[in-house]
Amino acid sequence: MEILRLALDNLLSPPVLGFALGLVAVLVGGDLRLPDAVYQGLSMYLLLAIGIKGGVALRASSVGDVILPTIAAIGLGVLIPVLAYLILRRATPLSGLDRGAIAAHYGSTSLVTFTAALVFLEASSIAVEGFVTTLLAVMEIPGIVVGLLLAGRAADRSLSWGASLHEILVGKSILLLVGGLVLGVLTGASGYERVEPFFGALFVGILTLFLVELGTLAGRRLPDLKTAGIGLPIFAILFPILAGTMGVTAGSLAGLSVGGATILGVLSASASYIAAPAAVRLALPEANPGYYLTASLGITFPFNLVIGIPLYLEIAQVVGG
Amino acid sequence: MEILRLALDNLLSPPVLGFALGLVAVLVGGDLRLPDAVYQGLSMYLLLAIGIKGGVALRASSVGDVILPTIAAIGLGVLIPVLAYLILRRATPLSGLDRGAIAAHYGSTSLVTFTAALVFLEASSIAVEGFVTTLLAVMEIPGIVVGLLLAGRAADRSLSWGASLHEILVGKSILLLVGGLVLGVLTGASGYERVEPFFGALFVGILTLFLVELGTLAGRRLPDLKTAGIGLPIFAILFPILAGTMGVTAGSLAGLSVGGATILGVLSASASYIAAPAAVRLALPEANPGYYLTASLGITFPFNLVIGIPLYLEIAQVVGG
Amino acid sequence: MEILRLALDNLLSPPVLGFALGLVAVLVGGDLRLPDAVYQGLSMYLLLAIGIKGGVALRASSVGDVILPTIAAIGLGVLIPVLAYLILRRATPLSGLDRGAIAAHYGSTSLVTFTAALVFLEASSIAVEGFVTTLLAVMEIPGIVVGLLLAGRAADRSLSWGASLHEILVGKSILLLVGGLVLGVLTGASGYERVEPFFGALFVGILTLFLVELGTLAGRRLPDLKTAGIGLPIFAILFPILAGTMGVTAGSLAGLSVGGATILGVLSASASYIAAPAAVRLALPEANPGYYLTASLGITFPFNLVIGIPLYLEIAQVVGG
Amino acid sequence: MSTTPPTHGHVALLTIVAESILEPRLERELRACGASGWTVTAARGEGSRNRRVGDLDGGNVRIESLVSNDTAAAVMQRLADDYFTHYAIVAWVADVAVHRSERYI
Amino acid sequence: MSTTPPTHGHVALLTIVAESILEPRLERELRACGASGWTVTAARGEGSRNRRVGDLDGGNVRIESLVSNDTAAAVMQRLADDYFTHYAIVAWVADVAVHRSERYI
Amino acid sequence: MSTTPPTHGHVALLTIVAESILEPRLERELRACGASGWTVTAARGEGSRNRRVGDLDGGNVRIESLVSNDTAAAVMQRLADDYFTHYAIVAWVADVAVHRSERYI
Ligand SMILES: Nc1ncnc2c1ncn2[C@@H]1O[C@H](COP(=O)(O)O)[C@@H](O)[C@H]1O
Ligand SMILES: Nc1ncnc2c1ncn2[C@@H]1O[C@H](COP(=O)(O)O)[C@@H](O)[C@H]1O
Ligand SMILES: Nc1ncnc2c1ncn2[C@@H]1O[C@H](COP(=O)(O)O)[C@@H](O)[C@H]1O
Ligand code: NA
Ligand code: NA
Ligand code: NA
Repeated sequence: MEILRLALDNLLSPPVLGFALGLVAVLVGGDLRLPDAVYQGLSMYLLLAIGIKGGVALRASSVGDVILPTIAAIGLGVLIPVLAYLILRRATPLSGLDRGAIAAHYGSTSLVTFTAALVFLEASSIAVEGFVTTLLAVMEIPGIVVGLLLAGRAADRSLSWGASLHEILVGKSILLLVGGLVLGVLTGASGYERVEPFFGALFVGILTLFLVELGTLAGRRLPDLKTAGIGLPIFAILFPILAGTMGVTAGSLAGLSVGGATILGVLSASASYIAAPAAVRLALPEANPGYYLTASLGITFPFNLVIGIPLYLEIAQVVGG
Repeated sequence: MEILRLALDNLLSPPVLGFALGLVAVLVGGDLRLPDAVYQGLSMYLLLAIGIKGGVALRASSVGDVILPTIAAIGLGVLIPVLAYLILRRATPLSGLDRGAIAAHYGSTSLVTFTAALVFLEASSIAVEGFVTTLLAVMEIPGIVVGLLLAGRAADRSLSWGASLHEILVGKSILLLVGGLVLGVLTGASGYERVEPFFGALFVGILTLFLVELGTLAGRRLPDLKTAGIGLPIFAILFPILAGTMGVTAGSLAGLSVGGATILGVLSASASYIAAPAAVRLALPEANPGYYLTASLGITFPFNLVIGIPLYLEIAQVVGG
Repeated sequence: MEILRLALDNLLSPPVLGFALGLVAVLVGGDLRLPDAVYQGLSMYLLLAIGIKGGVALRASSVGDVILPTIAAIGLGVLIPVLAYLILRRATPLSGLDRGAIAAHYGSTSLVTFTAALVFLEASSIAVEGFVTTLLAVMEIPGIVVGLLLAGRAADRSLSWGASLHEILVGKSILLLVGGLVLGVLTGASGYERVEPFFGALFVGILTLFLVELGTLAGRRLPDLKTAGIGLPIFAILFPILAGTMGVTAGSLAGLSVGGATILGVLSASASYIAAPAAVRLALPEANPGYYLTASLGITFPFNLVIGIPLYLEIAQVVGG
Repeated sequence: MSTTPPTHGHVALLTIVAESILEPRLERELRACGASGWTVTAARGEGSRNRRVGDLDGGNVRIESLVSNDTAAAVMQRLADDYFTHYAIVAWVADVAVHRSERYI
Repeated sequence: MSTTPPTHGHVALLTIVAESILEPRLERELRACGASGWTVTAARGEGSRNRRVGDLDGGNVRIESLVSNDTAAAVMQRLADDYFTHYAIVAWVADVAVHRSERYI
Repeated sequence: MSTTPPTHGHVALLTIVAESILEPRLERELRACGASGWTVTAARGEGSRNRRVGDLDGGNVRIESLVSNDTAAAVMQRLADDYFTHYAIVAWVADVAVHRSERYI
């Protein structure tokens, strides 16, 4: 079967193997973390590179093509955390506060999962609309806001919004992503050509290195699983499938190609582990990182990386074919 | 008009847009600084890459071609700070000490402006003599020395030379630039070929990343503008045009091509923001960095990057054509 | 003569010139060290890149080809430190403890020497078996263990093995090298193709930058030479020739090609300056780093880099031709 | 042996170690309580709770500030009120001698 | 001017600077002697011996830990027994004020 | 509760925070005044003047040195004479307990 072959290809691709390497290193008692400064530098590189590449492609898109998918993305960004919050009430004994915190993570998106999906689709020769990076940027924030609102209501207290929200909006992620997009739109294909050896050709290799680090971080989260009960890991696997299917379907309805719908599925299914943890930690310090980080980084992230991405493609092919 | 098209191309080139991104980030309250270690690593990369590339090209130059331009460069390195010092006396109410400090900056050169000019000329398919990197190295120090001497005379005190000067000469900038030159001369084209993917192909991309950082630093300097009075910003724009014209003319007279004369103009017009600040800070601690850094990094640097470089090319085409 | 031409090519190759640059910088009172975080990041890159490339090549090797060379490598890993220990007793007045410490270094291997040899052979168009990286991994540890055992016997005390050995085995070097090998085997040529621009094309350039740093470190060790007596520097030059010849011969007998035998010679001749110092420092704190680091990093490393590598190739051509 | 070095006055040296995400907030607290400056170094650490998310964005920060005793006490009180319970944070105060203590008080 | 800031108790602040290779061992020693947490920063330095190999792997580490006086003394004794002689290491103990000193004792 | 940990002697711990460009000079001053070693960490900070150029080359350094009280006083005097006025620099001295204080005096 085609899908199995793609899944296997994905499993044996350097980025996914890099993740496995980092994880195994933790299990045997080692530690393959990059130095902090290098990790931060690489993550700035990834954001800027994704942004620029998206911007160059966006330039070629007509506004008409972009509108419906963008509306779909915002709608998913609001809907998904509400759904996550409600399902977690059934599936786990967690407090409303912890459920809101988790919902904020699943409402937002994961840059690296998105990136790995692009790399996967490219390797599978499946075209993707240029403007999907815009969808990534658009979906980063709303889910976090909704999740925090739910948690705030549950905790029956007002949140110290001002600070946290401003800190996210002018945080490095959004600035680099949006800045890269604008840079890409302005410089166009001829300008991009000259930075392609850096921002383009190196991309998969640097992503591989980066995933070694993420594997290490995910590995460190695994011990926390024991304290979280069985409901949370189940949620962290089944919920992405649900959200991913919703994303793929919405994408198809909004007119995206098979590749584009897959990406919207990936964005919906993925859980943030950079912007959301920071925001949640500041606004909801009482929520337990042992729950939200373990679920998003320890389970959902590797699940999407290995199984989710080819699965959403398969769904997109069925839905959109 | 050809020059306007080139200027627009320059404005929309990835490095210049990267600078703008860093600047805008500061204005909206964000911060896109690279981690310190990465910034230092990248700046070592740029120096070494420029040096090696220059050395490979230098190998092909005859000594006869190099002599006159080198003498011109040294002459400019002495003349420009004196001129800056005298003009600042008319244009601003600054003390002799602060004027000497500023003169030291304009007498020296800016690696990144030089680099951006090379990238610009390459993109415009204009040839440049291989040995211009030698001129960069030659012009780095004399202007600083002259500026410090002027300030020392004004302050009527002797400077603690020994330490500062030694610290500059064996500082990383000079060592990497000159070391890279020698390395390039020795390894030649066949050796260079094997490191070209790293030192050559990545150059424009890494420069872009580096300029994001410089945009941030420049943006942080802007508030200081208010306290400096109107004379200084005017100086920081008009003086480079004067010095750049002198550089272009001297270059033409010394037999440089249009591209080479443009580069000598750029070297003359640009103000140091690495070697000079360090030397001035050590030798003239009373001078106010709010003046010299704001002028060189906050105004002259972006001015040259966006307007100056194509302007000096236009002048070189008029003078040398 | 062919060998002289190769040696000269090697001497003027960017990596060797980079080493010289770092060394000269120290001699003139400067310092070209990379920021710590960058140095560590680059060294992780080199290990992983070597591992992956080796793994991709290993996939094409038959088990039959690998067995004999592996046995030879382990044998050399045990024999070399014993030999070093005995010879040092004749050649120097060092204590058994210090001799054991040095033996541990020469029993293990140097990643960068190995890497430089690969780059050299590639530039000389001499083929190398894909599995030589396996030999590197196999030879890293046994020599250290034997050296420590000899020192422990001499000092008549038991070592705090447990901790030190575990710390080496799950240290970053081994994990990245072996992890990279496995990653390369699994992803194969088609996966490697996509990360080649990062892990392949950049390799020589990054190695050059890395060697600037090592040159600095070696330069700092040179003053220690004075206190060590004349026996040690002589040992640090002659012993590698002996061990290298043994390695080349064993490699030829084990069926390796000229290129492969050269590499086994290089592995035998090279002295560790990362894994061994760490292990020795922990297990034998009384041993003087002024001896073992100066010998391995200050003398043997540059000797192999400049003279040893082409020499072992010449020997391999004589022995295997 | 005298244990008080002969300089010109004593002030409090307040040191705070916290997950790095809190840095901007802590600096606002310091300023609000009257500190005129501080020094920040990057750090990592282990503690009894380990509830931070700092792994993901740069570990801990170590902030130290020369302040008057009153300012030190005020900051400590702010930390006790709003931070110690939920965040990964520790703080301590030492007595140190400085040149021209007026500058910090 | 009172030199004791008005917080809730005094503990020992033990600081150890050592070649980075020793970090895991020192953390084991700290834990064994009763420390419940510590903060680590990267450092470099110069000393009278300079026998470390740290140049090659990241210089020194600076570990500080709030502990009881007994724990501080026990760790110091361990260092004197097994570390000071052969390794590049220095350590000192200061007296500092903390909020809720029970937490560290 | 005794506040003096039972170790073997007291020395001064001098800490200097300054723009990084000054590091070589400060180390020369330390050595000239009798310090036998020091530990350096990278730092950044805010102060009342902010006149440094350190942004461009690596922020501040934080140098700490165990010294005799006399050395601490001598260094402080050197700083007051030549550094405090024009450079971005602060310094303080604490009293700490060490093992074998003779080593630092
Ligand atoms: N006893 C201690 N001494 C020094 N630093 C500590 C101590 N306990 C905790 N820390 C620091 O405070 C951070 C948070 O501690 P905790 O909230 O207990 O996990 C740790 O990461 C350490 O950097
Ligand atoms: N007097 C001192 N004050 C502060 N730190 C010191 C002192 N002496 C040594 N050190 C630190 O301890 C490390 C080892 O010192 P040593 O064993 O004397 O070479 C040095 O690299 C410094 O970081
Ligand atoms: N009150 C303070 N406490 C701790 N560090 C300070 C203080 N004031 C200034 N600093 C440090 O000293 C540097 C220079 O301060 P200033 O000269 O006041 O700008 C700052 O960047 C801080 O790192
Ligand atoms: Na999502
Ligand atoms: Na100039
Ligand atoms: Na060897």
